[in-house]
Amino acid sequence: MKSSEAVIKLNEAGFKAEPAEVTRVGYHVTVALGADQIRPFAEWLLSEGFFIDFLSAVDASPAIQLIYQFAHFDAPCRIHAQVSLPDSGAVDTISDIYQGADWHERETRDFFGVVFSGHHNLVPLILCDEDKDLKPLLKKEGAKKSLADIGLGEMVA
Amino acid sequence: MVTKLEKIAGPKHRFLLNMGPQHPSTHGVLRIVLEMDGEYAMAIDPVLGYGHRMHEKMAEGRPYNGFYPNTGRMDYLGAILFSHGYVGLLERMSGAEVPERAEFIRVITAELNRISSHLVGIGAYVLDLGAFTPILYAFDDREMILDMLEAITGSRLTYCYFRVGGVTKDIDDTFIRRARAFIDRMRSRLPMYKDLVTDNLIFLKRTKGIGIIDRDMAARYGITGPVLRGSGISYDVRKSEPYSVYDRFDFDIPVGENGDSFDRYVVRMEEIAQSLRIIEQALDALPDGPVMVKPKKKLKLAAGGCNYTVEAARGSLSYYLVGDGSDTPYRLKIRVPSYSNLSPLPELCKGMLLSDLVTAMGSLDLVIPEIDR
Amino acid sequence: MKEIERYAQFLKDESEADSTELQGGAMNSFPLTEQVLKVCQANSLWPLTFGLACCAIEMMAAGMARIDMARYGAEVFRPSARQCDLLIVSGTVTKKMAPALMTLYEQMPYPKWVIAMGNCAISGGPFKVEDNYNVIEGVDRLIPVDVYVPGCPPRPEALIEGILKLQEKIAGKRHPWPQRKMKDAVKVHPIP
Amino acid sequence: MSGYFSELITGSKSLLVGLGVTFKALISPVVTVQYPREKIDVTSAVRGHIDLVKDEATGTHRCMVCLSCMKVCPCQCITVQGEKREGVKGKVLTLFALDFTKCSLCGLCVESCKPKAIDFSNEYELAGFTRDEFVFDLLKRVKERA
Repeated sequence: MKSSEAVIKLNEAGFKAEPAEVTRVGYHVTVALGADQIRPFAEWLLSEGFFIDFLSAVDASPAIQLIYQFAHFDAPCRIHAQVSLPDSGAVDTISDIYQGADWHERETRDFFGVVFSGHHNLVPLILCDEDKDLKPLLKKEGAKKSLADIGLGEMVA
Repeated sequence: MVTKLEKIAGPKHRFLLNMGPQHPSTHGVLRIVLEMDGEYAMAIDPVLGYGHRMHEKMAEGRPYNGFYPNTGRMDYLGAILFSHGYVGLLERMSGAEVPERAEFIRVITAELNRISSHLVGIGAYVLDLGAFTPILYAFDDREMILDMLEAITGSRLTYCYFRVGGVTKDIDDTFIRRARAFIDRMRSRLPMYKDLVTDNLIFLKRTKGIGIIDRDMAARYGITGPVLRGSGISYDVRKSEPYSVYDRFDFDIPVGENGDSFDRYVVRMEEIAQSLRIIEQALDALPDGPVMVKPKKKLKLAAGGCNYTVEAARGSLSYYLVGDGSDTPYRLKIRVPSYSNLSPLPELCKGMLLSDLVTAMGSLDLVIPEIDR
Repeated sequence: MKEIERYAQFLKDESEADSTELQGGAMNSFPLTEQVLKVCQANSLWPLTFGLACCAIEMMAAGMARIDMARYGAEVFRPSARQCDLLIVSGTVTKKMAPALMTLYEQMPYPKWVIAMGNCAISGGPFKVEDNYNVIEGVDRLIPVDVYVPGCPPRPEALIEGILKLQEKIAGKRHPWPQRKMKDAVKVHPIP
Repeated sequence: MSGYFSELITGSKSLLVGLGVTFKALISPVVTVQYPREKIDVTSAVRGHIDLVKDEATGTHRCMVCLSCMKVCPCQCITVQGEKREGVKGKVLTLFALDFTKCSLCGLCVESCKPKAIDFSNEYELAGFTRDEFVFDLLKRVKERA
């Protein structure tokens, strides 16, 4: 699927997608998602034949940003989605749609303490048991910056 | 799935088997907890983190150029390919110019590194299956690459050779002569590997039809690299999103037919031949000029996220960096290929014989400290 | 972390208390036999197949055709700790790995020796940073180490050098028989 | 049944071909380097630990205590100290210590050094009985080399 086509189709499916400047940011489409849209978004991607590249998070104020990236085997189309973590500290899992997300979600829980509700086995993956509440990649007080300062602000839905 | 034993004796024969973290065929420090039914693995639970070296945390605490040594220590078999991704990311974000000669040298060294990585992968894989001899030949060929790379980079394994704006040292005539000699030698050695391993009936019987990955499974788990291409999908970042000067070279993407362990092995062998083609073309077209444009004193990147994807020896490698205008990264996420390639193991190997599990896992060509980062 | 420290202390006490007795057994009262035994031990070290990270590849390279470790009797890489007397810690030891490493050390029968290969095993190496939360800063905090081989990673020759040092420690001489008769002059092996 | 025998034949053939490869290796030149009697001809580019360069003209080191190597080192393994002395321009080096057990041999210090006072040594075969043996006093080493 061409990236221009993907933008149109994503907008038709009800997601806020925009084309991105690939030579500057390295992905073709940006999507600003609401926390409740993650599962339909993942289902749509799977039906269109996208594969999961990675899933991670960035700690910022006011809320942790979750980063999802998907790409396609047949055409250069890399979709980059950003979700703001709700106040509840939990988002829906996509590990039953994309099984590869299972480990990524467990890793994100290890490093950031993000809870993925509905995940079948959210136990520490990388860290040892005694460090399961360490959350090493959370920023220390004072080091945390706002979304505008790190340039991710304009993408929030 | 119900095994023969379970049909006869009921499910009472299940027991837990611990494989690793010290096990010769887990290629490092992977631990797998298996629920066995006799000799069949019914539930597989990989336990990661035995080689977690905090690369992402370390990136946040040091300047951009202080992360160079770390890039080589994630996938130590394909260190140059990992460095290539990182400097590519920084160049994309800072807009730094790279001399053409440096780009060619990067491609040459990266492809040499890819060959050396595949040689270790193949040798260790066949060693897992019980054949000791091929790894001796594979390492013998690999030593030639390491001699070449050591002469220009100074180290054998964890190169720290690429910099923003070029490479640290120019290649000389000795390197070009050795590289050409190596291409000839390797081309004459490839039929030998075919005789010794690929045509061997025991090897065929052990690997054919074991661990089949199809397109749907590959998409759900995000499998990339030779493991994906073994399933017949010609996805290669060097072709689909060409970086550096890869779009100037003529090379094929070898693909397999059935997606089993044997196809993955064959794809790796053919990739060695394709890499030799790229190196030959790059050596022929090597332009003159400087190899380094000295950047400004300190690298500072503007705020904003940026992604850079390259084809590492084991699949697509993405660096995702969020800058905050200072000289240290705010967040660096590294998407490593082996991580996604290992994750289908529980589904892939369910109900397999333990010896077949070793076959299937070895064909994924894992580097564990890369997975754990 | 406390548990790991207690375990490490236990291993240290054990090896200190019984090292002389356990290494030679009753043979210690016969000096000549003891010396013969030690030369035999030094010439047939059996390392454990145990790779942790980058250095493991150089350890493999040391066992391959170019730098053949078999020339020093150390080629029999055993997959089980119970058949080994040399533990080459080749790579970074993490907090999760530490208990497994100590168990492996305990599983090895006496006499046993440890080589810390590479900077990570010696002191944590490049990972000994301020915000380190997962890497053990030196394997000698966990188990007693006999020989240190620095480098990042060390060349295979350095590992051979470490094994020669270990032979020196075991048998009292740098080149125990039969390598003692080696010529002093060093030939240079050219690369084509 | 015929499949069984044809497999037996192809299998034996593949084994014999493999043995042929082994036989060829038997009569090809030896690749083993008899270390330490023989050493590989490592190039001057090989990276051992860093060392202070001895300037042929002055017979001493060229360090001018700018501390750039110490600042750029990602592993914090270099300690440089200097002091002001009467009648000498700039600072005088009093301590140049390298904790080699923390080094990752990245070469950033050598690149950052303006007067080219440090370079890699060719000592690639170190081994010792304690870890303190690898904390080098490079200033002492350069004086001893004189």
